[in-house]
Amino acid sequence: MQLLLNAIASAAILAPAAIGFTLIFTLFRYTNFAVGALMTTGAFAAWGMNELGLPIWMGGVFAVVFGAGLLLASDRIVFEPLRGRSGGTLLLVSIALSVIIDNVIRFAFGTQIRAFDLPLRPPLTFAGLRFTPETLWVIGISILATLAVGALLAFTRLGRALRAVADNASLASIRGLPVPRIEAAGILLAGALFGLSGTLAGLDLAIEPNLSLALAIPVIAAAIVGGLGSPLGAALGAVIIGLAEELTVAFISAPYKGAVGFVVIALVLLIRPQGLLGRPVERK
Amino acid sequence: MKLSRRLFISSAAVTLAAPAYLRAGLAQSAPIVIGSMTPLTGGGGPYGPEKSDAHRAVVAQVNAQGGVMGREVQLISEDSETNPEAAVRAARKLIDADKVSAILGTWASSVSLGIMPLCQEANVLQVFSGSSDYLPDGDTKGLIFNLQPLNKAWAVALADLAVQRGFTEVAFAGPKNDFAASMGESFAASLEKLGGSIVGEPFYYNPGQASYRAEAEHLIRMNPPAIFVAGYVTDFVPVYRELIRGGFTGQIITLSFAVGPAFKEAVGDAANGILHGSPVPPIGKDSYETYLRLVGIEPSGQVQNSFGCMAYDEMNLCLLGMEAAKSTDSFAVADAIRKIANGPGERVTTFAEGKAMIEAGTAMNYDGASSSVDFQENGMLKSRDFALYEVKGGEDEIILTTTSDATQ
Amino acid sequence: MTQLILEHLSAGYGGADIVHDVSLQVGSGEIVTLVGPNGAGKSTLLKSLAGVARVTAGSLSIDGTDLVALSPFERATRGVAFMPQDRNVFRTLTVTENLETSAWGHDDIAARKDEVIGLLPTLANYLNKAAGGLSGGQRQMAALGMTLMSRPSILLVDEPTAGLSPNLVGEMLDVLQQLTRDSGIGILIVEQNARAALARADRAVVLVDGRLRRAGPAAELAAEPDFGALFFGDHA
Amino acid sequence: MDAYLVAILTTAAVYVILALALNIQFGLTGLMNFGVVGFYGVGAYTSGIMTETLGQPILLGMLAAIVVGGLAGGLVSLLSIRLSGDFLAIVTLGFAETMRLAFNNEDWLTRGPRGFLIMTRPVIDGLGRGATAWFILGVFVLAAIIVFVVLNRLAGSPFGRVLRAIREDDLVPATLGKNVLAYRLQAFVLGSAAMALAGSLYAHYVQTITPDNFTTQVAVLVWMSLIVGGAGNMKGAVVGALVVTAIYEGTRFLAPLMEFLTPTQVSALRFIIIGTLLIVVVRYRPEGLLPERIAPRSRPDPVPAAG
Repeated sequence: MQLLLNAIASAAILAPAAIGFTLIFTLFRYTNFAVGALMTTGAFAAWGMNELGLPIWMGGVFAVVFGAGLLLASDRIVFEPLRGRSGGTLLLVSIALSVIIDNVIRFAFGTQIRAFDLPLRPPLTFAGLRFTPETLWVIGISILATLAVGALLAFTRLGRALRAVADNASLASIRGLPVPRIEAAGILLAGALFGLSGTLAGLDLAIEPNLSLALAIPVIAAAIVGGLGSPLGAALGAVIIGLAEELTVAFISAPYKGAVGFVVIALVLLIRPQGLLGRPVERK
Repeated sequence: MKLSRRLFISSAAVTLAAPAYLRAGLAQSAPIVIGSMTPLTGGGGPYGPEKSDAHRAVVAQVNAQGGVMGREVQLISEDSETNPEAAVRAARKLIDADKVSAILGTWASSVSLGIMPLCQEANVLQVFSGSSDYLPDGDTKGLIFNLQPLNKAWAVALADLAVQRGFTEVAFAGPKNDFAASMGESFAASLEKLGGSIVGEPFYYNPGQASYRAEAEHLIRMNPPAIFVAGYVTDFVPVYRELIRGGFTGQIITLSFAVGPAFKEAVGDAANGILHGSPVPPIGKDSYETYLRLVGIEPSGQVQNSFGCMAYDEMNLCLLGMEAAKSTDSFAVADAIRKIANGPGERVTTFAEGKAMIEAGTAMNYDGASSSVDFQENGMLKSRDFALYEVKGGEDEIILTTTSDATQ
Repeated sequence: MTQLILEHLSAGYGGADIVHDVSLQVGSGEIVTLVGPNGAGKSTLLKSLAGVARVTAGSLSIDGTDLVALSPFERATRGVAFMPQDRNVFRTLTVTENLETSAWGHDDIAARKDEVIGLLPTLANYLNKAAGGLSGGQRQMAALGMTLMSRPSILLVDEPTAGLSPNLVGEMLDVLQQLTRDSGIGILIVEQNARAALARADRAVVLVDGRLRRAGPAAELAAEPDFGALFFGDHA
Repeated sequence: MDAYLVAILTTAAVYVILALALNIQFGLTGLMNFGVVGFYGVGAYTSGIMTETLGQPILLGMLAAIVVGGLAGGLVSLLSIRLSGDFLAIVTLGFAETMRLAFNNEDWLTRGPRGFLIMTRPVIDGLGRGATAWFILGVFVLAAIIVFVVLNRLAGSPFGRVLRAIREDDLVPATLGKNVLAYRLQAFVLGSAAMALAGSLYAHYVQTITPDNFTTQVAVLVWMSLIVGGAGNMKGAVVGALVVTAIYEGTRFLAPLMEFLTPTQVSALRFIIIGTLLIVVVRYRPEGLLPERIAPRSRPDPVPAAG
């Protein structure tokens, strides 16, 4: 049972970013590998504010806004001119972008490890389960974010428009939808989710610029398992990845935990490419 | 085709021109070129800068006092990226392009071992800090000096500490890298010698992870009375956090460089109770404090820059060796270093004092900022004083110091 | 009485022009059928009016406002609606959502939806189904409903009956005719089933090799003896 | 100074072989293989195990590396049945990372993180340091030329034309009765065998290999060489590898020119420059320095490139 709670706690960190990743994929049909670096930037942004004395949640808000702006800027500068290109080329460019962002952080902040000034407290226990207030906060915020995005997509005009553009961008433009503006809204939303996930990861880990690859793999695995057609599927995918990693360490062998994300991706893509909740998505 | 040929030639020209410009412009007679290779990125990132800063400070000081043999010392700094593949390429540049006489400051044992064949082949001196027990195996020409005791010596001290505090059953955990691997073996061996034993199997985890919850859970489930975690600060902080958050109440034992100021700031007063030890700079010793002030740090009675002080000694020894040997030939310098370090002779703590001794023709014994600096035949430290601490009220409180003699 | 006016219009997809020097008008309340052999450029002409293909020469305006410079979604806001032949619904959205999304920027979405359901009553019984799951006929009806959500004055319809069973073809064309009668919309339709289309059209335009060959009242053209030859491209 | 150039050209030769191998897979056949480092590592360790643990001569080590690399390529190519583009890229990247973990954790075979000391070198004994370096460079350049000639002739042959057709659109060749999977398999096996050869050469040159030698960063540099050089053109791959090596090594000399930056910042700046260069090249010169000289894409069956 503790394993399940731990899996959910890890999933809670990955879920928002996985949803954002799927949003980007459904809108532009490419896998953005820089998600890890964007999360790290979110963590540093939140830490920066926290360092100035602001409480962590305000740092988190700043990270969300900063993440949104950064993704929009990176889309305009790097990905916009390459719109027509194949998924593979865009993946390569996103890896290069990830290297750049990491090193800009290293240039600005150096390589020392950082952390929020958060008192480290022993856990509370409840029905044999051990958890700390932070874990509750992380799970709570993550569920809130997932539901909020779900509600936005399902019930609001913008949500419908986003799903429409994701489904068929040319039809959307014929039907009078301002596709460029809707795409921008989608990017801002995804960037905000990356910033949020970055802040949540900062609560857990030492904040340092070497995390990007380690963060990117489970997020992409969660998105693919959840089904690249459906953003909400990504949240479910995150729980599955979290559980798979917990079980690997407990029963198989800890040093191979890094491979779990990849094995899961390979299995899903080979057996059920549309993942759990997704619909077959035709790709470039 | 035309464009690419022009681009290739111009970029090759840049590669050729740069070092020549460096050599001609700087000094009347050729300067003494020293390579400083420290981990500025990758796993060792948090520790590299203090080493390269120490090198730069010493070189600046020596040049201000007339350099070595009247020649200016030129320092070329490279990033080892805590990765042997990148380190080998950087070392090639230092050796073949910059023609360095020595490469100082490597930190990760995999890097020091990685560039060793290259340095041995080019007869380039290596002075570094590393603790893997495999380091001496790579040297066949007596051209390496290591300012840090090997894991064997380290493990003996920590095993003493554990047993003295009543922990005979200790679990071991660490990242899957060469440092932790050899530390795990030595710690298990020395614990057995003292009648204790490792709880379960030494537990290795994958460094650089998105979360360490699962690893901590594994350790908590074993519920050992104490755990020795041999991690770098980048993985020790999250693992420690998850252990506390997971409700582990046993004793945590680790290495001092994992619980420096950055760790205490990150974890706050939950750091109290941690037992840690390592070959440590003699707090309060004059040479250690001179080093700290040289790099602009006010001594605070705490363990500070435990790697920076070793880099300080690396550079002093190298330059004093050259001054004494009156040459930059590695073998002559190495012999000189052995005499300077092991003595017997007048105690000296800085390059200036040493230089005065050389001019006066009297023998000297260099007493460094990081340790008394006495080397064995294979370039490893003879003995090193260890300090063992307990974190109380956010401060490192000294419990005992032992001198662990690696030669037994 | 809105008028969509084309004068000497040429268009293509960026390469060589496919449509050359076409002039015609489509007024509200009338159905104009565009017929001609396959590859005559019928769809290209229609798409150029919608902004999906590129107008390379001539002018295109509705009630005086020039459309050539406007993007598809700007043209949609000027009252020109285009129904593509296929992939004309958002498969992952429900029919209701398809309709609501097609009225972007208007605040009386609910009223418009009722209006459209009034015009196309069959929509009512599969409003909550995902558009991807509909049958051919239902999907075309939903697509038509989506185009009507922006209350267009001119409707450009690209082969609405493609892939439909024969009886559904008549039904769809009747609905279109009904629309022109009830809500005064002008419809320009490209249709393979020429005979069925002409039967319901007011005027017809024949396009061969991208050029306007004949134009005139639908009944008159249908009656012409060599109409079949004309239509199948073996020039008279 | 020339010793440094010899060393850099030797490393460049290894990257030339890797870029050529990737070119037959991606350049010609359109297979997005991001697992370059996996095959490179397999070759290095296989060769090391053959010569050190089993005491075989170096040529046998190289041969074993090529065979094992080819086998691994065959297996991984099965993935390309269902996957293409960025999905194949992620899965092959996963293959490389998993191999790195295997190297790191299978201490019994690869001595894990401690590093694998390799004494045998591709050289005749008794030469001085300088001569050995030149000798090794000679061996590496010879290997690179052999790989170039073999792959270049293949690229110009009917086999190469089918691969290019598969890249353009795998339906056309399929309808012409070409077994697309078999061709993809051959392209993958050929490429990974060459990568394994590069790994074997590198291992015996560097003399100590650790799992950290085979990180994704190496794959990024190889991909960059191909994109900068010109995907689809064998000469392009060669020039690309040389240019990227020149830039990767050249930026090392920036440090003394920027005294005001700390070493950490200089190192960070180097990677920013390298990353930016890749994006700029992909955007403004996607066909690379030496574009593939075939008829424009519109023609289904491209005329064989002069290559």
